[in-house]
Amino acid sequence: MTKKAFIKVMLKEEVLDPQGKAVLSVLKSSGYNNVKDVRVGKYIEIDMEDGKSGSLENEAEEISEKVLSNPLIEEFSIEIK
Amino acid sequence: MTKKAFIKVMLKEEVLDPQGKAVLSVLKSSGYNNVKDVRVGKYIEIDMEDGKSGSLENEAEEISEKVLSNPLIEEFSIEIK
Amino acid sequence: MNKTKRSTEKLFGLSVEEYEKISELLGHEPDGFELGIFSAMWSEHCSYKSSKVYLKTLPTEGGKVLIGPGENAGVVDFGDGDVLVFKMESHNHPSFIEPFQGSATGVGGIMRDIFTMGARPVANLNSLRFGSFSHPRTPYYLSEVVKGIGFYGNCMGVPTVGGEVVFDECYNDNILVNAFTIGIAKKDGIFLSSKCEVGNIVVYVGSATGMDGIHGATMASEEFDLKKNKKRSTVQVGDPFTEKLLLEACLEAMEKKLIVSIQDMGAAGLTSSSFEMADKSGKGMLIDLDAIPLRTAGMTPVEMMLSESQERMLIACEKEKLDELKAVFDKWGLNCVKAGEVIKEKVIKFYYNSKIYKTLDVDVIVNGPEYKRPVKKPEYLKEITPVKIDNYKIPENLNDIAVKIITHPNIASKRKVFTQYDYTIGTATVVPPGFSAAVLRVNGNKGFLLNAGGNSKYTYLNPFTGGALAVTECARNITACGGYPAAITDCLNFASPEDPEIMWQFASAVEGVKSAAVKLNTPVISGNVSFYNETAKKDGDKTYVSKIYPTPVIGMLGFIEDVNKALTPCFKDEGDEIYLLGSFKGELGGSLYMELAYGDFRQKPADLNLDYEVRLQNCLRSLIEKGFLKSAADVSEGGIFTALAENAITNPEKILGFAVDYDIKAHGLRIDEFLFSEFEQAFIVTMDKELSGRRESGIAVILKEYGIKLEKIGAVKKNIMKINGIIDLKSGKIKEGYYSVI
Amino acid sequence: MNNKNIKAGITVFPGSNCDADVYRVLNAVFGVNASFIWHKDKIKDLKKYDFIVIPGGFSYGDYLRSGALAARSPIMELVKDYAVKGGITLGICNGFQILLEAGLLGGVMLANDSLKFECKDVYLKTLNTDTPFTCAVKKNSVLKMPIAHHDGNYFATGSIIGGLNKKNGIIFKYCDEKGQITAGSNPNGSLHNIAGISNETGNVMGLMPHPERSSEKILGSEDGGWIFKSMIKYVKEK
Ligand SMILES: Nc1ncnc2c1ncn2[C@@H]1O[C@H](COP(=O)(O)OP(=O)(O)O)[C@@H](O)[C@H]1O
Ligand SMILES: [Mg+2]
Repeated sequence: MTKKAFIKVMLKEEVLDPQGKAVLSVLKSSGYNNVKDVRVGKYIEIDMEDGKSGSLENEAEEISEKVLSNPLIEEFSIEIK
Repeated sequence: MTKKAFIKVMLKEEVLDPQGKAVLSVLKSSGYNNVKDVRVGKYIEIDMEDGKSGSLENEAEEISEKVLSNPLIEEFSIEIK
Repeated sequence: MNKTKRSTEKLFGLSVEEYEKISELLGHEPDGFELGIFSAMWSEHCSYKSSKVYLKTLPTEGGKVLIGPGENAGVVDFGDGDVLVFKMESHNHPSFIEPFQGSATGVGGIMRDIFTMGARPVANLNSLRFGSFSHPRTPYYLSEVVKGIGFYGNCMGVPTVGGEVVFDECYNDNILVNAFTIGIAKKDGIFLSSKCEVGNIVVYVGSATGMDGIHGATMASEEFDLKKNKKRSTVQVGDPFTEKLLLEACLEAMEKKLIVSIQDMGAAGLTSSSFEMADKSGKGMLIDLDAIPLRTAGMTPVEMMLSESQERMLIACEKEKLDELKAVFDKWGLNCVKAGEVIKEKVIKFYYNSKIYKTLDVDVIVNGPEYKRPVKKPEYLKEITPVKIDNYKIPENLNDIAVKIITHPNIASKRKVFTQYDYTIGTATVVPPGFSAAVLRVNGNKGFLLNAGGNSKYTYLNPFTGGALAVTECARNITACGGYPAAITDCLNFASPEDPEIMWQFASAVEGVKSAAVKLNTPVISGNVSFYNETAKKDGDKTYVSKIYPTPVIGMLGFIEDVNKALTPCFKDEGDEIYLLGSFKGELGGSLYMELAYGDFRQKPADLNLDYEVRLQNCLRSLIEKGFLKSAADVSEGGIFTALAENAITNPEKILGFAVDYDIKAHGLRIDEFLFSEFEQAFIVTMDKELSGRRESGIAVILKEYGIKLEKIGAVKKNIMKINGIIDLKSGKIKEGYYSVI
Repeated sequence: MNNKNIKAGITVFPGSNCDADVYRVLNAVFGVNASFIWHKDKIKDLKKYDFIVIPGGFSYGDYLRSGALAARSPIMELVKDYAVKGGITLGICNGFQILLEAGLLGGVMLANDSLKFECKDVYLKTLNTDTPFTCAVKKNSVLKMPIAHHDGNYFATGSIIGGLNKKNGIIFKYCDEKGQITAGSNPNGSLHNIAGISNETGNVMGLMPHPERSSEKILGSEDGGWIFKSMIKYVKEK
């Protein structure tokens, strides 16, 4: 059966997010003054075939940790549907 | 009151996703053979001050459409918490 | 079908007459598939139906030209067994719709044209036109287009070494993105699309086919599901990473002699590549649509045929070599599938669902209409007369105007643009962007020069002069570096050819290009025509059509034997003497000065003397080759003031200035005519003070030989800019302004 | 220069694009016997090479994060093994990013603070001339080299920086023409103006600017050549 893993990768809070900053300044200069902060991350959808039960979660975890994110600066969260 | 808008921006289904394709090929060659497809999008968190009630949703919608996404190739979804 | 009811949309952009012609040729009304193919192949873009008669008049042979127009790109002999392959192409409309992807895929497309020929791309240029600098959308277009170009070229590892960025109101609704690529190949390693042999396997390589770029055609087709459309996108998305792999795979397969013939899939993708390959080879093909790798399941045959998905190629290979070919593409992780066969009969037979789906005659499809459309001299040209300068009072403060000119977005440095392009990759860039022509070395000290540009305002004011000027201006830039202009490619951007006045502009501009190309002996080896650069607009109740100025853009290649002898236009040392080489007319028609000082540039620009131009450039080159000069620069937009100021502030090591005194009375000029008249047939050159003493001997001989005048006008100084006691500015300030506008 | 007895390996990933430049410069300018190592080459180890260069480019299109996907490719296991055993390994630009992502060097590369690709000449102050990559460079000298990258904004935690400082692992910093390390001379926002660092044992270096594009006078600078000359000198004297 095919399942979907949804993985969100965001920069850690203490890491400066230049892209977020740039978006923020664009928004402010466009008059969206109530916008206080912007953070930009990645959203990854993976279609996976479910082999043995339970293994899918582990695998998504492993992929997220080893490939999709850089633990030095990023953190991730996974949802499987 | 400050609220958070979470915006997911993904390429439309039929648009080529070069990033997803490259990640897929690396995952496969790393032995994750049950991975069938990968799509990479953006995830944006916005801190907003809530002015008049209701306006926040509209504003997030407007920002997503005009600034955060390119309606020609991308679609977005919003969650407000 | 009821003819009167047939909407233009239904006709896929074909005219009623064309539709009827097609019905006649087929013997029946075309179905959706046929109509799709015809609409693509008979489109202006693919068939050149309005421009062909004029393009035929261009000089395409001579000099070092090996292959002229007709292939994916032209080929020039570079000696020592090497050839250079280049072309320029427009991607205007896609870039207006989606500037990042549009410009990126424009760059990707032109590079494919080059490596299809067997050449490794070694440099890119681009010519960009945006709306007025103060237009609210301009910053968006500028930043996205530049990002897109950099994204694709940088990832491919091809340096982007030059180009131009121009802002003008006339591009508010139609930006222009023209991309140029040059590649290098072995003389015996050139691949063509015309070499298919009966029995060859037709192979599809590269990315899968998706819904990208399927525009009006399928919109109007019965087969198109409008509800599905919401989710769909027809924008072509570029994947430079895949193209880099495609480049390496193709060159490897070529090196291993696994390819007989090859054609990239550009506009009208599979349709034009298959029909053109078949046509040029005088053969036919079987095409198995079931074999085409699809990104989107369930695409219909016509969608497959019209898709403009990027990073794909069609190859003909010998049967026995198919496996080896597959192995190469497999190494690079790319699709490589057998999609058909070359046959003798000049038809294309399409298979779909394992059955013959359609058979189309190659000649019928390929030999589209050819028009000599009506021409009419534009009304507005009646008002364009030479400047009557006495009607214009000299402004109080010419210093202010000088500053306005040097900080005008069309003059000011484009550094913030070209630093977003990798221009040093390839270890070949000897003179980087930011001067005039780019100089690249190939092996040892041998090199070539590149330049691209054109002036649409002048073309609008005098289409013939504008066309000629685009060529001479590129040549001036190349000659001023010490190079020999060798060949050109042209990208002709115009509004609708169905408007006789536009067609007149086109005809005259091509005539101008032709005249200059003939005189300068720079044959046209490739090019592109982009029509319909116009948009219907509504302003309140009024509707009007916003049209671009006629914009012929030239890309020029020049040669230089020793890149160490290449000259840059910037001043070198304090104390050097400044001279004016050539003639000076001082006509202000069309100049930026007229626009900024009087709000009126609609006057006739000075005529060009092409015979004089050739002598002047040859004279300059001789002086450079003999080592007499330390810098040389042409007098282009912004006039002599701008040329002097740029020469003073673009030296990478120091800030220089100048003190110039010119006897304007003796030359019968007004001071503003001297300062700001543009595109003079003259160069500003500098010489070492000591050296100029030897004028009597070497220099005088050369001047006499070509009949060219050389006048001393001043000296290089430190940090001051003075002209005739009227212009008095500080170099530091000017430099700051020059580099901070864009 | 004849250094034919020195063997250099240049890794090639899908999307590498400075490989040919490094190859040409090592062979044609410095006379080294340099050859390519394709990422899928079936080899056991890299022992036969005197040094390895991971060249710049856009490996795997730099998709996801620059260098991330290449760092996970099998050849990097061999590079890690080589480096851990003391093999001289230089990563240039994208090669630097790959070394970071592979964990051979500490820290990460963020997008330039301009959020733009930046191509221009920069000046580098050499802080440590006691490494295989700088042993021929004169102390405190200022080198001119071009950068060409989108993600050169070096970032690391305090403990990583502390470690680098302790081991003299910060080899190059961006500076002005006169050697002053100023904010104005930082082209990408990198932490402490860092342009090049090494690992604890000093045998692995990552460098953002391109020495291969500045090893010949005709290209405007020969300063990058000092990096290769150092590596050659080091190998010869070893
Ligand atoms: N303005 C022009 N001047 C010279 N040659 C041209 C011009 N426009 C098109 N051509 C030539 O016509 C041929 C077809 O052009 P085009 O359809 O743009 O090629 P492609 O399909 O390879 O992109 C090419 O050989 C091109 O160089
Ligand atoms: Mg082509």
